[in-house]
Amino acid sequence: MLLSVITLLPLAFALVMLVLPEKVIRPVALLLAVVEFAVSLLLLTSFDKASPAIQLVEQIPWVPEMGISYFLGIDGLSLWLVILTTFLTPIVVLGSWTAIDNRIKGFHAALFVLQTSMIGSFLAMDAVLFYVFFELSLVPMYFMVGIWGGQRRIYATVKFFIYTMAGSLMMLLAIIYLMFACRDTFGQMSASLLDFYRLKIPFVAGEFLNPQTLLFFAFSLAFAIKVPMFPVHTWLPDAHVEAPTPGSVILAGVMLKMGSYGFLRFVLPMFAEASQYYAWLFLFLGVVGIIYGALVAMVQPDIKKLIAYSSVSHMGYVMIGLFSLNMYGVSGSLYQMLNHGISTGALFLLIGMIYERTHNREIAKYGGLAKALPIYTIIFIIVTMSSIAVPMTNGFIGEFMILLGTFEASRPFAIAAVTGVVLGAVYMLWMVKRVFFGPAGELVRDEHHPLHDLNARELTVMAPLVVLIFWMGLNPNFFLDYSKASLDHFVKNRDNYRLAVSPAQPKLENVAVRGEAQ
Amino acid sequence: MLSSADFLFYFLGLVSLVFGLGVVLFRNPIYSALCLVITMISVAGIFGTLDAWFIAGVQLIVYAGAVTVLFVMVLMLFDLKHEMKTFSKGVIGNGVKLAASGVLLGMLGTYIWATYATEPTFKPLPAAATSSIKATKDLATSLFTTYIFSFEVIGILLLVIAVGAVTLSRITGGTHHAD
Amino acid sequence: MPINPEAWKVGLDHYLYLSSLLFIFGMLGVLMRRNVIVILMCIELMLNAVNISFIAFSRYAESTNGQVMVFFVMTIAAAEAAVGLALAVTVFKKFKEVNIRFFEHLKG
Amino acid sequence: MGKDVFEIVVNCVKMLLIFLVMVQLVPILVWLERRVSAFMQNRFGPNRVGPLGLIQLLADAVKFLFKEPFFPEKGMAVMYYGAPIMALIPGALALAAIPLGAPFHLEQFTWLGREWGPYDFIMQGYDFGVGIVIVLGVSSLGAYSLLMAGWGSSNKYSLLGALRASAQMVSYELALGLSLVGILMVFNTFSFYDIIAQQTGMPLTFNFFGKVHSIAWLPNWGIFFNPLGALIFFCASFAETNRLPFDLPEAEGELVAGFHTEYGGFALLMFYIGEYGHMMVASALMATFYFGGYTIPYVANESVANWVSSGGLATHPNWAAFLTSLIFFLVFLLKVFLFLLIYIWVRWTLPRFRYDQLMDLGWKTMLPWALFNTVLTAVWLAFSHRPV
Amino acid sequence: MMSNQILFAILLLAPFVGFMFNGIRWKSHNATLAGVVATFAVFVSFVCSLLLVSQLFGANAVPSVGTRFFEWMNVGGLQVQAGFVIDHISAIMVLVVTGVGTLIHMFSIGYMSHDERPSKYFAYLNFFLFNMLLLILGENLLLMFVGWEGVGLCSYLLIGFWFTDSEKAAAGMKAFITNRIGDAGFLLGIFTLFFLFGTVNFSEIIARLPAGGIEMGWTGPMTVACLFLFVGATGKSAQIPLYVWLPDAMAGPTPVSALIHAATMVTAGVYMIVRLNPLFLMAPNALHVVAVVGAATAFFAATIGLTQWDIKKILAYSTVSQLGYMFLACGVGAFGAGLFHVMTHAFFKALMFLGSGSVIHAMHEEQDVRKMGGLRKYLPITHATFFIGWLAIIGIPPFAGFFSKDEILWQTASSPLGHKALWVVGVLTAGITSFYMTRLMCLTFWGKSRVPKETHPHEAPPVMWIPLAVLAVLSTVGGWIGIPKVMLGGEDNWLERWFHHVIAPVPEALGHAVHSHALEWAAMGVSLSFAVIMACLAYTFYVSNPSLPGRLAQKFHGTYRLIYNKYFVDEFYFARIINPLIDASKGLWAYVDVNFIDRTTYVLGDVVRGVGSTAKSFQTGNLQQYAMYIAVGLAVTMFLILR
Repeated sequence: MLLSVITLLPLAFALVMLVLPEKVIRPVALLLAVVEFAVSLLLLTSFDKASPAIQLVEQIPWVPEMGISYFLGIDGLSLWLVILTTFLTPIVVLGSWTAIDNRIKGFHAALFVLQTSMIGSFLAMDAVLFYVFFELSLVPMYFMVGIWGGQRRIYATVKFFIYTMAGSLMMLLAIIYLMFACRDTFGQMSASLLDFYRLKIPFVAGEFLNPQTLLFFAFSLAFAIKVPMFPVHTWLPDAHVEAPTPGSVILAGVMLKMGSYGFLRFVLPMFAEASQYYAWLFLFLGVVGIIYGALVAMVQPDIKKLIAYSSVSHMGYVMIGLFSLNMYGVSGSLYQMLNHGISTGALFLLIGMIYERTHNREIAKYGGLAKALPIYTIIFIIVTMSSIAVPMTNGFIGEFMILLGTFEASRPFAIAAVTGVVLGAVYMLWMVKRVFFGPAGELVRDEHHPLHDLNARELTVMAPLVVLIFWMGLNPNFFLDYSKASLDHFVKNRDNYRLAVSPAQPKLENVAVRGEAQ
Repeated sequence: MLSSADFLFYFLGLVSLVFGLGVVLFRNPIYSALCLVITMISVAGIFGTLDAWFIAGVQLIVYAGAVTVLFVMVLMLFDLKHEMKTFSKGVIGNGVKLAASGVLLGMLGTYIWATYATEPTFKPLPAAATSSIKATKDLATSLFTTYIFSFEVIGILLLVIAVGAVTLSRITGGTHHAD
Repeated sequence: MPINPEAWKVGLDHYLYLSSLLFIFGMLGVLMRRNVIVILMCIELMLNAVNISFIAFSRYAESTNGQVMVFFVMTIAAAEAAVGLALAVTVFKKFKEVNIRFFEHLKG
Repeated sequence: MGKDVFEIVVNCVKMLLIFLVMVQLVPILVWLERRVSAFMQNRFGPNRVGPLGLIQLLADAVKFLFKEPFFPEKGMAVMYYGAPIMALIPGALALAAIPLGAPFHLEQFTWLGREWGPYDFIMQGYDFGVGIVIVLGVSSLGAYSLLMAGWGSSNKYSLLGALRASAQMVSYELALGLSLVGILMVFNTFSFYDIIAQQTGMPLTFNFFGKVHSIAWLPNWGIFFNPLGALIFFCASFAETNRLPFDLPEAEGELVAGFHTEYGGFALLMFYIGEYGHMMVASALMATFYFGGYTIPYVANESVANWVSSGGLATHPNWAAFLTSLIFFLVFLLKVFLFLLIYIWVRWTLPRFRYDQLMDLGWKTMLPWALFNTVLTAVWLAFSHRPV
Repeated sequence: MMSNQILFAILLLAPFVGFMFNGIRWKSHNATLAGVVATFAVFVSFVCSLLLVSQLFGANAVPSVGTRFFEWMNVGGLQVQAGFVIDHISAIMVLVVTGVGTLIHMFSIGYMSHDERPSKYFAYLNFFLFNMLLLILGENLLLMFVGWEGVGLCSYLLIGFWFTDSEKAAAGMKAFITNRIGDAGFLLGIFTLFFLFGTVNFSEIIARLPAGGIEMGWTGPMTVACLFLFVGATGKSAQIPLYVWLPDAMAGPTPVSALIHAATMVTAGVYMIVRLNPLFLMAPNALHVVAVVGAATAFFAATIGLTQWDIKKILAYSTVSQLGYMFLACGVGAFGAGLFHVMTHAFFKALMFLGSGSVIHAMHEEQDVRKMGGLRKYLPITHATFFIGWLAIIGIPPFAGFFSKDEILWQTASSPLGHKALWVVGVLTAGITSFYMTRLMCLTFWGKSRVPKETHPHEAPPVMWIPLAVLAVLSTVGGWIGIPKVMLGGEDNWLERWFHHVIAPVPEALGHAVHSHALEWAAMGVSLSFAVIMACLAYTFYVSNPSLPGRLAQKFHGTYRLIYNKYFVDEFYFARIINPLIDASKGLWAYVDVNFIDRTTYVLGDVVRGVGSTAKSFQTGNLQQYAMYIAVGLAVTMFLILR
C-alpha cells in the first residue's frame, strides 16, 4: 500500500490544487509536499536494508493479456531517489514562492503531477508502467518550461520534448520486443522486469546487428538523452536556461536521474554482455562529457547555462561510474545522483534567488556580490564546494567512489576523468570569482535597486540542502547502508541478474514467480 | 392504384426534393432559406405520413419555427451587397466533388430503377398499430427511461451551446486582431 | 420500359430513396456552396434526410427508438445551427463576408 | 379522412367555414376594436355608417378591395406578394387544429335516394392527436410572413420591423410553449377533447396531499390548477401576436409602420386578418386550456343536448346533435370574444415596452417563470394527483 | 586522566568550535574577542597535542597513540575509518602546527585589529587549523586528503579574504585551482595504492609493502603511485611546475602567509612523503624525480627572489626555495632531515613573515622594499627578531636553519640516492638565499631611510611582538635537536633517535652512504663560507654601494628581465595553456554544441518538416476540401460495398 500511496498521493494533491482558491495554494502546496515527504520517510522504517530483493511489492493486473501489470516495488537502487524526489518538492514549492507569480494553480498542479510521474518511474517494476511514468513526466515539465519559462522557452521546451521523446520511442520498441521475447520464452507475454531479467537475449560480440546489442542501444539512447550524455546533451542547457527556477531544480535534481536510474535498472542488468562489451564506449562518452561539459561551462556568459553544462559534466561522472561495473563505481554513481540532485538543485535555487533580485544572469554584469549579499555568498560557496567535490561535502564521496571504480575498470579513462576534478574547480571558482568577488559590478552597484540578502524563507529553503550537503559528506554510510545489499547483489550477479520479491507473495501473477515456483 | 397516403408521400417527397434542390441551387441565400423552410414543412408532412405526428410537430417548431428563422434573420442582418460567387472555385476540386456525388447518385438511381423495373423487393410498412397519442406516450417513456442519460447530456450540451453561442457573437472584430 | 405497378405502393424503400436523395443534395450543397450559412442550411438538409430514414425505420420496426434518435438529432442540429451562425456572424464582422474560405483563418 | 363523398364534402365545407369564420370575424373585430378604443378614450368612434357604425366595415372592405395595389421599385416580387398570403396560413391552420365545438354524431339517414352514414364529425379542421404540438408548430411559421414582407419591401424600416417581430416571436414562443407544459402535465394528454372533457362539470375537485377537496361554486377549469401558467401564456401570447404592449415591430414613432410599411389595400388587410387570426388562436387556446373550452360552466353537456332535443328546437336526432354542437360552438365563440376584448382593453391600458425591455422580459422573466411553473406543477403533481 | 579519544576530540574540535563561534558572529568587529577565542582554541589544541605527544616519551612510551571515532565510508573493499593517530612523525607536525599556529593567531589579534571582518578572519584561520589537523593526524590517505583539500579551501578563502580586490580574489582562485591539479594526482595516487594494497591506511600500507621488492623501473605500480602522490605534493607544496600560486597567495593577510603559506600548509607535501617514506624508498626513480624537482625549485625560486621588490614576494620565493630543499631532502632519502627542515623553516619563516607583517603594519600596508630602509631605529624589536630569522635562514650556526640545511646538504652529498650535482645546486641555492635575504635586510632595516614623509612607522604592540620574540627564540634553539653527528662526536642526535622507528633507512640495495667526517666538515665549511660571502656581497651592494645593483641589472639586462619576470612562467601558462584552453572551449561550444550537434538535429527536424509540409498541402484548412475527402471516401466505400 505504501508505495501506491507515495506514488499517487501527489496526483491527488494536484487535484486538490485545482480546486483551491489561489490565495491558499502556496501554503497548502507546501504543507502537502511536506506531508508527502513525511510519508516517504516511512519507507526508511519499512525497508529491510539487509535484503537485495524488491520490497513492499504491489501488483495488480492491468492488461493481463499482455502481461502488463501495475507493479510497484522498491529496493536499494530506487529508495533514495524516491526520497530525493519527495525531499526536493517542498523545497521547490517554497523556493518558487515569489518566483512564480502567474497561474500558480496550474504550476503547483503540474509540480505534483510531475512528482507522481517521477516517483512512479522510480518505483515501477513493470516496463510498460515505467514507460508510462517516464513519458508522463515530460508533460508537466513541458508546460513548466513552456509557460513559466524565459524568453526562448518555446524553443527550449520543444527541443527538450522532442529529444526525450525521440529516445524513449526507441525504448518503447525495445520493451515491446522484450514482451514478445517473454512470450516466446515463457509462453506468455509479460512486461514485468523480473521476467525481463530472466530472458536470455542472444549476444554476438563484435557484431552490431544482434538482438542484445540493438536492444542495449535502444534503451541506452533513451536514457542517454535523459541523462544527458555527451553528444545528445544539447537540449539540457537550453531547457535549463529557459526553465523557471523550480523547473530547473526538478529537471536537474530528479529528472536527469531517471536516465541514469534507467541504466541501472534496465540496461546494465538486462543486457549484461552488451554493456560489458560496449562499456568502453560509454566510459569514453562519459569522460568526454565530463571534460567537454566542464570546458564549455567554463566559457559560458550566463550563470544558469554554466550550471547546466556543469550538469552535463556531473552526469558524465555518473555514467562512467555506472559503466565501471564494479561496486565502487556503481555505489558512487548512485551517490552522485543524490549529490547532483542536491547541489545542482541548490545552485539553481540560488541562481533563481539572485535572478529574482536583478532579473539578469549575465556573469559579466555581476561582481562584488559577496559584499552586498554575504549570507547568500556563504551558502553559494558551500554549495559550490559541494559541486566541485571538496571533502566533507557530499560531492566528494560520490566523485571519489566513481573515480575509484573507474580506476579499477580502466586506468586511462580514470586519469582522463580526474581532469574533470580540476576543470570543475576551474569553471565554478572562476564563476564565483567573477560574480562574488572583485569590485562591485553593474548590477550590484545599482543604487536604485539595492540588493537584499536572503530572507527567512530563502534561508529555510537552503537550510535543509546545506545540512544534507554536510550530512551526506560526513556520514555517507547512513545513506549507503540502505543501498548496499542491492548494489552488492547487482554487481556480483549482474551476468545472471535476478530480483527476488520480499516478502514472497504467492498471489503474484507474473511469470517470473511462477517460474521460480516450478 | 395509389391510396391517398401514397399520393401524399409522392407529393410531399416531390416538394421536398424540388425545394431541397432549390436550397442548393439558388444564388440568393434568402431564397435558399425559404426553400429550406418549405422542405422542412414537407419533411414534417412526411413524418406525418409515417404516423410520427409528435415528431412532425417538433420538426415544425424547432426547424421551421426556430432554426430556419434564425438563418433567415442572420442572412437579412448581413449586408451582402457585393454578391459573392455561389459555388466554390477550383475545377479539379469541383470535379472530384461532382464525381463523388455523381457516383452516389448513380448507384442510387440504379437501385431505384431496379425497384421499379423488376420484381418489387421493397419492404411494406406495417399498418399503424397504435394511435398517435399512444405513440407519443411511448416516445416519452423511452426518452425518460431508456435514454434519460442521453437526454440529460443533450440538455447540458444545449446549455453549453447557448453560452458558447452568446460568447461567440459578442466577440468584436473577428478572429484576428490587427497586428 | 417495364414498370412494375406494385412498385408504386409506398414502402420502406421509398422513404429511404427519398432520404438518400435529399442527403446527396445536401451533401452537394455542403461541397459546392461558398456561403457559410447556405452550407449550414445544407447540413440541416442532410440531417433532415437522415431523420426521414430514422423515422421510416422506426415505423418499419415498430419501435420508438428511431423517433428518440430523431429527437436527439434535432436538438443537436439546433445547437449546431446556433454555434455555426454565431461563428458566421463573427467571421462576417471581421471580413464583411461569410465565405467559407475565411474559416481557414480561424486559428489561434 | 373521409370515406365517402358526403363526408369529404362536409369536411371540405368545414375547413372552408373555419377559414371563413376567421376571415369574417376580422371586420367585426376591427369594428369592436374601434368602438372599444373610442369608448376607452372617451370618444365616439365610427358611428355614422349604419347602425352603431356597423356598415363602416363594409365600406372599409370595399375601399381596401379597390385601392390600387402598388409595388416598391426595388422590391422582390415573390417575397412581397407571398408575404400576405403567408400571413394567413398559420392562423388558419392553427385555428383549424382547435376544436371549436363538441363533436357530433349523425345517425344513418336517407338523402338523395341513398343511405348515408352513420357519421362522426368533429367541429375542427383536422385532428392528428397531438393537438397543441401541431398548433404551436404551425403558428410558429408566422414569422416568415413578417420576414418576407420586411425583406421583400426593400425598405429598411420594414426590414427592421420584420427582424424585430420575428426575433420577438421566436423568443416568446419559448415562454409560450413552456408555460403550456404545466397544464399539459396536469391533464396528462395532448388531445384537446380529453383536455376539455377533464374540465367539464362541477365542482372544482382536487387532491391535496392525498385528500380530495372540492369547491362547489367553481367550475373544473384549468385556470385553477395552473394559474401561473395561464398568466404567462396570456402575456406571451400578446407578444406572439405583436399586440400592444409588445407591438414593437410596428412602433410608429420609430419604424413608420414596421414590416407592412410598404403595403396597402387588400395586402394590408391580409396582414390584419393574419394578426387577428393569431389573436383568435391565442384566445381559443386560452379558452381551451384554462376555461373549459366549448363547455358551459354550471351546465352539464348532456343537459344541453337534452334541452335541444326536448325543447323542440329540432326533432330529428341528427339535427339535434348538430344544433347542440352549434350551441357549444357559440359558447366557445363567446369565450374567445371575451379574450379578444381583453386584448383590446390591454392595448389602451398599458404603454409600449422598449425593445430591450421586451427581450429582457421574455428571456429573463417569462422563461424562468415558465420553467418554475413547470417544476412547481411537477412537484405538486408528484405529491397530489388529480382525482380523474 | 582523560582518555585519548577525548583528547583527540578536543584537539580536533577546539579549532572547529572556534571556527563555529567566530563564524556565527562573523559580522562582529570585535577583533579582540574573536582573536582571543580563536587563539585560545588553538592553544587548547596545542595543550592536547602536548598531552598526547607526551605519551610517546618516557619509560612506558608507546610507538603511537591513536583513536577511531566512526566508520566514515564502507563500500565494497573500501573501509575508511574516521581515525586519527599521533606517531613520531605527526607529533612533530602537530606540535609545530598548533604551536606556531597559536603564536600566529596571537599576532593576528594585533594585525587584524583594524580590519572590517576580524571574526570572519579568525573563523577561517581556525577552520584552517582544523583541516590541517585532519591532514596531519588522519590515519589514512583519505582523511589526509580531506584535510589536504580542506586547507586548500581555507587557503582559497584567506587569500581572497579581501575579495573586493579582483587580483586578490584571482590569486585565491589560482591557488585553489593549482592545488586542485595536484589533488587530482593525489587522488590517482590514492587509487593506485588502494588497488595495490587494498587499503588506504598508512600503517597497513606500510605493513603490506613487499619486503625488498624495490621497483627499479618507471612503470611499476609503486613508482606510479609515488609519482601521482608527488604531483599532489608539488601542488600543495608549490614545487615546479605548480609553484606559481604561492607568490600570488601573498595577497592574503600577512599572518595567513606566515601560517599557511610558510609554516604549515605548504609543508603538507613534504609531510605526506615523509609519512609514506617506506613506500617511496621502494620506488627510487620516484625519489629521483622528487629530488631533482626539489633542487630545481629551490634554485629557480631563489634566483627569482633575487630581483623582487615586494617584501612578501621575496619571502614567498624564499619559501618555495626552502620547500625545494625539503623535497630535495626527501628525494635523497633523508626524510628525517626534510621534516627537520620543515620544523625549523616553520619557525624562522613564520618569524620572518610575521616580522614583515609587523613592518607592513607599521608602514601602513606598504610592501615595496624600495620605500623602506633604515627601519631599524623605528622598529627595534621587529628588527631584532627579524635579524635572528635572517641568521637562521642563511644558515649561520647555531641558529636553527644551519642544522637542518646542513643536514640536507650533507645527505644530498652522501646518500646513495643523492648526487654531487644536487649538492652543488644546494650550495649555490644556499648562497643565493643568503644574498637575497641579506638584500631584504639591507633594504628594509638597514641603510638610508627611503620612507615617505607622510608615513610614521611605529613599533608593533606587545600582542604582536611577543609571538615574534617566541619565534625568535625557537628559531635560535629549534635546530639544536638535530645537531650533526660530527659535532656531537659521532653520537646520534635526538632527532635521529626520535625518528628511528618511523623513518626507514635507505635500503642497502640502493647503495651505501658515504661516511666521512672530514668530507662532512668540509662540505659544511664550503656552504657556510659561501653563504657568508654572499651575505657580505649583498651588504656591499645594498648598503655600502647602492648604485651597483642598478648598474649590474643594466649590464645583464636580458637575464635580469627574465628573472625579474619570474622566467615568464605565468605568462607561459597563460599563453600556452590557459588561453588556448578557453579559446578551445569557446570553439567547442560554438562549433560542436551549437553548430554541429544542434545543426544535425535541425537537419533531422527539417526532414520531418519537409515530410510534414507535403502532408500539409492536404490539410489546407479549407473545410470544403475536408468535406470532399469525406464524400470521396463515402463514395468509394459505398461503391466497394455495393458493387
